[in-house]
Amino acid sequence: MTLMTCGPQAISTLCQSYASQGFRLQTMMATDERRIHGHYVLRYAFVHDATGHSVVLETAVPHDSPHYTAVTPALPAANWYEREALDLLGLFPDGHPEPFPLMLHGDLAANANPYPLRKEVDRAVSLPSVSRSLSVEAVPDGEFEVPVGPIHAGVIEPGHFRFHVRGEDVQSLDVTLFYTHRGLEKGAEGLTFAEGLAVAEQTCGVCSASHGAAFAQAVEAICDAHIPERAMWIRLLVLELERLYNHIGDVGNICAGIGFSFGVMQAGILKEKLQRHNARLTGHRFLRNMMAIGGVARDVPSDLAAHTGHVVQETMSAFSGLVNVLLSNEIVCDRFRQTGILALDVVRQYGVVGPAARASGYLADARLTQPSGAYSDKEVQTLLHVPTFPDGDVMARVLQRIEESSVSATLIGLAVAKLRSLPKADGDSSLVTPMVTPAPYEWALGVTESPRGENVHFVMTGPNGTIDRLRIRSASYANWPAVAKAVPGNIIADFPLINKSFELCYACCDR
Amino acid sequence: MWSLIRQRLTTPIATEPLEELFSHVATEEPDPLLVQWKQNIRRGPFYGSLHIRHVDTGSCNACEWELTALLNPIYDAQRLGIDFVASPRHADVLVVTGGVTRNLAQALELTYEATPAPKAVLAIGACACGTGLLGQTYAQRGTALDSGIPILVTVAGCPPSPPEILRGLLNIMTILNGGAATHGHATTAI
Amino acid sequence: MKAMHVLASTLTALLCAAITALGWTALQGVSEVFWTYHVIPNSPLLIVFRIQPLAGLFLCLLGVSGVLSAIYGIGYHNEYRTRRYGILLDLGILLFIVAMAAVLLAADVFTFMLGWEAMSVISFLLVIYDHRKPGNLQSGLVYAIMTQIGSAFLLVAFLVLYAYTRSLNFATFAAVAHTLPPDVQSVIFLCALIGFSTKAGIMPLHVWLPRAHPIAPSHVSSLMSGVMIKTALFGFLTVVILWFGGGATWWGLTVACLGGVSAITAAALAARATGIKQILAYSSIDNMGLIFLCTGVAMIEFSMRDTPLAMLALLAALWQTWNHGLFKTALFHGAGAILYATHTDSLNRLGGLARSMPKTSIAFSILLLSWSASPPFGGFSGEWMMFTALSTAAEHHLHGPMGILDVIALLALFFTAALTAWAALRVYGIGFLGQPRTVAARDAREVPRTMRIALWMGATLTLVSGLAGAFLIARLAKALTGIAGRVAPVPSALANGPLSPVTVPTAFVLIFAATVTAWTLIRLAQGKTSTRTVPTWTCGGERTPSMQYSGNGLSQPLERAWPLLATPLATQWLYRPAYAWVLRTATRFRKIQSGNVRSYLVYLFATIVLLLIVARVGGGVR
Amino acid sequence: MISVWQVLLLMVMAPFVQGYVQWLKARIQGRIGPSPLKPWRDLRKQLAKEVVLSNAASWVSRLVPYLSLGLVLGAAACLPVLSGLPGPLLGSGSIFLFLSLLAFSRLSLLLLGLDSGSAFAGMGAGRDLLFSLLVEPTIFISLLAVGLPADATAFPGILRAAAANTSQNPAVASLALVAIAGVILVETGRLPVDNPDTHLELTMVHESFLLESSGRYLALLSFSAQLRQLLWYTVLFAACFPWGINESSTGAGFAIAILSFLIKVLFASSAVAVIEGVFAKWRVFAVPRYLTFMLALAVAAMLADAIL
Repeated sequence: MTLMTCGPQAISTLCQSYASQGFRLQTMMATDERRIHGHYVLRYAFVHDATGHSVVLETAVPHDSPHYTAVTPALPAANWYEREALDLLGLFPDGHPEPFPLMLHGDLAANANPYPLRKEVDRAVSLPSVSRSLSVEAVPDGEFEVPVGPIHAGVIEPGHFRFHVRGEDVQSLDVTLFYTHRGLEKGAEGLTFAEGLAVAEQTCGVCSASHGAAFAQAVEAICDAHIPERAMWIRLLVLELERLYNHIGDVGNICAGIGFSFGVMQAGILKEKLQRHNARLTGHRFLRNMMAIGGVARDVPSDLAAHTGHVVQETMSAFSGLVNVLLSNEIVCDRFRQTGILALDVVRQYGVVGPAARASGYLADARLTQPSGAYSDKEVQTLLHVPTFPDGDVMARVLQRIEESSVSATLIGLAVAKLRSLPKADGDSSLVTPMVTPAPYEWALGVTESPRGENVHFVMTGPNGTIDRLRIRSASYANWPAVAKAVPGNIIADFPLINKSFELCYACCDR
Repeated sequence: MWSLIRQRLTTPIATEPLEELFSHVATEEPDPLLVQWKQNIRRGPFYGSLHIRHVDTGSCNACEWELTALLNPIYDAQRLGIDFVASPRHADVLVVTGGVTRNLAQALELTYEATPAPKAVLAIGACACGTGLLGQTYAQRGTALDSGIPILVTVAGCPPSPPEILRGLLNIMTILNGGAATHGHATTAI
Repeated sequence: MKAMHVLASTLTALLCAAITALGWTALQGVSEVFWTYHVIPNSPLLIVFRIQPLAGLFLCLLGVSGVLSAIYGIGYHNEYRTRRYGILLDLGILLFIVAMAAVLLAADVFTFMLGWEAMSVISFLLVIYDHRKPGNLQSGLVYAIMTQIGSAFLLVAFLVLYAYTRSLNFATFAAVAHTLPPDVQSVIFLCALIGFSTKAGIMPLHVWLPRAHPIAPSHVSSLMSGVMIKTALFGFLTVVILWFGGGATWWGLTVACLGGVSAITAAALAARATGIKQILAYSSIDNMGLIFLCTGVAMIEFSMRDTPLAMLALLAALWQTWNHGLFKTALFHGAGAILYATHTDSLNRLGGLARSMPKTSIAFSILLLSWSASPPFGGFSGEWMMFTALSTAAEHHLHGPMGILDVIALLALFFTAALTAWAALRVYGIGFLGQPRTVAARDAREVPRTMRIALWMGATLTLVSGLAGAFLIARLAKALTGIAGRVAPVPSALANGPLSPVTVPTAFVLIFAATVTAWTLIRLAQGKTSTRTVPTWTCGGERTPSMQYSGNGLSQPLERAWPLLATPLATQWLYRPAYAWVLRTATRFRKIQSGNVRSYLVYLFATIVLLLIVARVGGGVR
Repeated sequence: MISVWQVLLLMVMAPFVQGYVQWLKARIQGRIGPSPLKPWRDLRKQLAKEVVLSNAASWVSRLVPYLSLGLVLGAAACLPVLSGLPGPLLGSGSIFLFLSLLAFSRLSLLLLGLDSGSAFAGMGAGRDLLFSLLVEPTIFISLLAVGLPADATAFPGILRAAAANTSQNPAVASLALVAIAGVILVETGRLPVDNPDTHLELTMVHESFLLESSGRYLALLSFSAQLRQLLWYTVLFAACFPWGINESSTGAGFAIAILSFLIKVLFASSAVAVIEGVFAKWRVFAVPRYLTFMLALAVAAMLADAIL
């Protein structure tokens, strides 16, 4: 990893030069380091997906005049990060094209916003309740807006979509998110790493394991610790199980978007069976409480591992039957093809990650580019044939998930074999490498590939082994802006399908 | 197409009996909730017809997945006449998940207002029940219990399992049928 | 000033009442000349009036529409009160009605053409009454040009007839026209078709109609759409049925095809236009199309000597003429009420009127239901009659080529009905329901009482003609028996259909009873359950007027699914090239184009005088 | 009198048919599913609930629930269900009156949807209008194709024509059958045209009009929809499967008529459930293509009349 420092006015140019070399903006961290250095710090993390090379560009933003040159005009991917830094820390991106509140809804005038992530502000500081001003935008004659959300029909997380339409054809789509912004990062400040791990796992209900692993990896990187081999493989097993149940559940959800009840119900059964097995394996249906700093919290005995392999095999054979039915149905294929095309340009521009990027022909997978733990194992790397599809439509994203599930199943098979061949754990303590208390104000990034794409956790230590700053960038955060770009040109009735084909999570985006 | 039709017509029933599902949750034998439900299925307007509207007030998506799981063939909440509906106007029960974030407080109020009486609110999950990991922050209240919306039944758990949620719904069905006041009724925990 | 204006309107109303009485008399089967006046002694230039059964229906329509418009005009006049020549509008309407009556009563060519031209000129002047609004003058000129082209063809038809019969008298034409050589008959037919269908708004000669009707003051639009375009039908029926007895089979075929195409195309255009008056104007074209379709079928049946079927089709055409005239008159009054209240008639700028002007809106909804052929209103009765005529014809010719034609005609009828329902729903659902989209719509208030009275009278009349349809059709049928020289009883097999005097009232009572019973039962069972009012559900967010579905939005699926249906084909393929040519020619005559209204009027009158002289001279030379 | 009984029979059965379809669909999906009585329970519950109206609602929202039920009942009175002889209550069963009443009820529903100004209802209205453009001609032409050879534009005549195989041609009957059945899927909002189980407002057609209705209004509207669904089945039976509908008014004949009607309804609703079980929903703009095909079939039936 390369670290570079520059002034707040030069950051834009520097970011632009890296972006033009093919680097992808991975995340941006804004931290209040006034107590240490007397200024705020912005860190733009870039990664080169072909080589895995990563760069962090750092700039200091003065405390008395918190302004810097916005990167967004040159690099649209930076949009939300910079608005978030404005909302939560009060750092002003000069020249930003949309300097509006992002996370804290309503008209929060600068004096009403205490900038909750600033260190002197209490975690439970009360903000004025949301009053959304009804700006009556003049829409062109004959056009109108269709508002959907935040409370959706069905069981969907909250987000507000506003379609500008003239009948069925969508002209443009505005997405308002961050309804479920819980203040998780502020909440994590001052907690111990173990407590922070629990918070990280609750970032997202359905990517708990990968968020937990990312957090743990970040802390382990700070402490320069290596986890035991058995724990490594258990982590891989859990992460791939998470991918599997998510992907199968997502295929079912996509079927719900087109009313194909067979797919919904069969995938529902498969997902339920996997989740029940999750509970058996980890004690939690969503694979929580499995990760630990420096290893894993529970062992997977070899009989349970063997059973896991069996369950996964069974699931995969049933799933392939479902896939056959799905892909041989003309209506289903007609609905999937040419719907919601995400162009490769947009993927590059917005730094899209995960299956969505790969289904548009852009290979970015943290397991390949920034592998850690068992993923760096040679055998895993040879088995890890991450597929890509060039079309970028719903069909591509469905096929992407289907193909990735079988890759996951293969990896699970490998992990099961490893767990059966490795020496048994000598009590749960042998699965954790003991940690030394790290120095304060050290930071590192932890990167995992969740079912939705790359999760990046930035952890900065505080005194006495506490967390000073946690910045979670989930795959959904990177991908949401791209959804809005895939919708215009489609008819409004296809939106649920397009949205489900991305199957992004709101909670881990909003935090 | 024909193979699909054949496959569909020969699909076995995957639904698990309620007794079996509840055996992990219920303490008593026989389960009073089930007994009550079976006895009163023909009586009371809410037996065999309970329509739910889900209001996410800032949960982490785990409760949502468990709610969705209620509709899969294994749990099949529809056999109890429980169903999710597309509009709050059609709903009897609001299911609240999450610790009521600042950004969603108004939406919760609007949804409650939009639902016709008699109605009840079921809070599921630790965040909504006030026992969440995070508690109150600048961005969320940390509980749905003091949000100004009367919560009738709470189901704890992070997230509660589908059978637990199902029991919460059955409980609400019973309370609604008992003509119990839907405002200010003492919160019952499952 | 106000008194003058009320007086003029009252006079008009009285005159119209007299016209209605005259028409009713004609429907008794009376046929006689009652007034003759020599313009120049011992010349063929006579003004001769005569009443006859066919005109009866049209006179009644003119009278009723006139009464409604006159009453309406009293209140509507406020809209124009600030104008200096406000009284001219009243006088114009009076003269317009007189001119139309003259057309309907004319018994010879001179009288007819005089009335026809007066009708055209006065209506042109009324159309451009609001000539200060940008674009209105151009639209008015399109009307003037088209109407003069039509008149020219009519003159040619009459001249040819004169050439062969040495008479200008309609009675002579009726006696000898069908003995003329077939080619001559065809020439006359084609000229009459072009001349009359221009006025009737049959495609592709309709272009003036959707331009002229929306810009005229609303009660003028009413009379034009409700009555004036029907006078063209009257003229056409006079020529082809009364004089030629239906003519050759291909005549009917041509008329039916033009009618069917007009009906579907115009209905599709009505379903996607955004101005209410423009929608109504397109709908007039589609209704005239349906009427011409039935007329065409009647002509075919006449030519095939199947008189009962022909009479049935003719009856259907006439019955729809009456119903369309009635509800369209009142609908334009309703559109005028919206203009009065909001100063806009664009669907995209309205909304919520059902709450701000409930009395107007309920009357309007009845008229819209009638327009969309919902039972038991007049429009439904008319459509049922057309369905009966066409399906009976289809059944009769099932095993022949004519049967296929009739099925196609039925398809045209159904498509038009569905598209009309679309248009009607759009007008009410977007214009009157939901929330106001603009400040103008939000501030709308009820219109003056006289306007509402006229609207409610129209609504009541259309309900009455729906409920009492069977009686009125029977009266019409009796009056028409014997026209074209043939006795033609209406087929008795239809007693169960629209000709059953009990069916529609029974349905009405039954549905009313079911509705009331449902209401009562629920009240009895549940008591008065509470009702609460909350904002419209927008998924937990706030609402802005921009979230209202727009008029364009509701018709967009049509445009996307059938782009061809929604393309103004005539404009694209006929008029635009023609216009380009005219423009190229006209640039050479730029000097005489001053852009002044008065000079245009002079041109117009000059044309008419010229045409009349041509008629006179042309008649004299032979 | 028998026509009153017919209407009552339809009213009692309509919710069951809906419930049965839901139940069978659930079985096909591999679950127990809701009780077939659920629609009745829903109605009972909704009648007892409060009415929540939109603040943009006008008199339309208050009138239409009752009116639309009245219109559907009126249409029901046009139909021969058990007996062809005494004549239906209304207009001797003219198909024009029947279809006009149903069209009016459709129109009133669309108005109800637009009344509250909900964008979802507007969307549904646009789609429904698009479909109805082809639905109405198709159903008319199919019924005429069956009826016209026997000189009938009313249901009793069509029934007689269908029953007397002498005047009817199997080609005509089967073409009309497919066309009518195809259109019924659209009119009753079934897959693959509309998904009755969806919660996604953006994809709805028919349900979107009811999104703003609650309490007794919702009950009335749902009941009308269920009744309309059964009416369409009955139309199909009258045109293509007249078996069992007799002209005698004896007890035995009556029993046979009821039994055969029940069996036919069972078959039709089972077919619907199976179709819903194996189909996904089409794109919105694929439906007009499908309907055009159905219209072509109806016209072909008419041509077969003319040629054969």
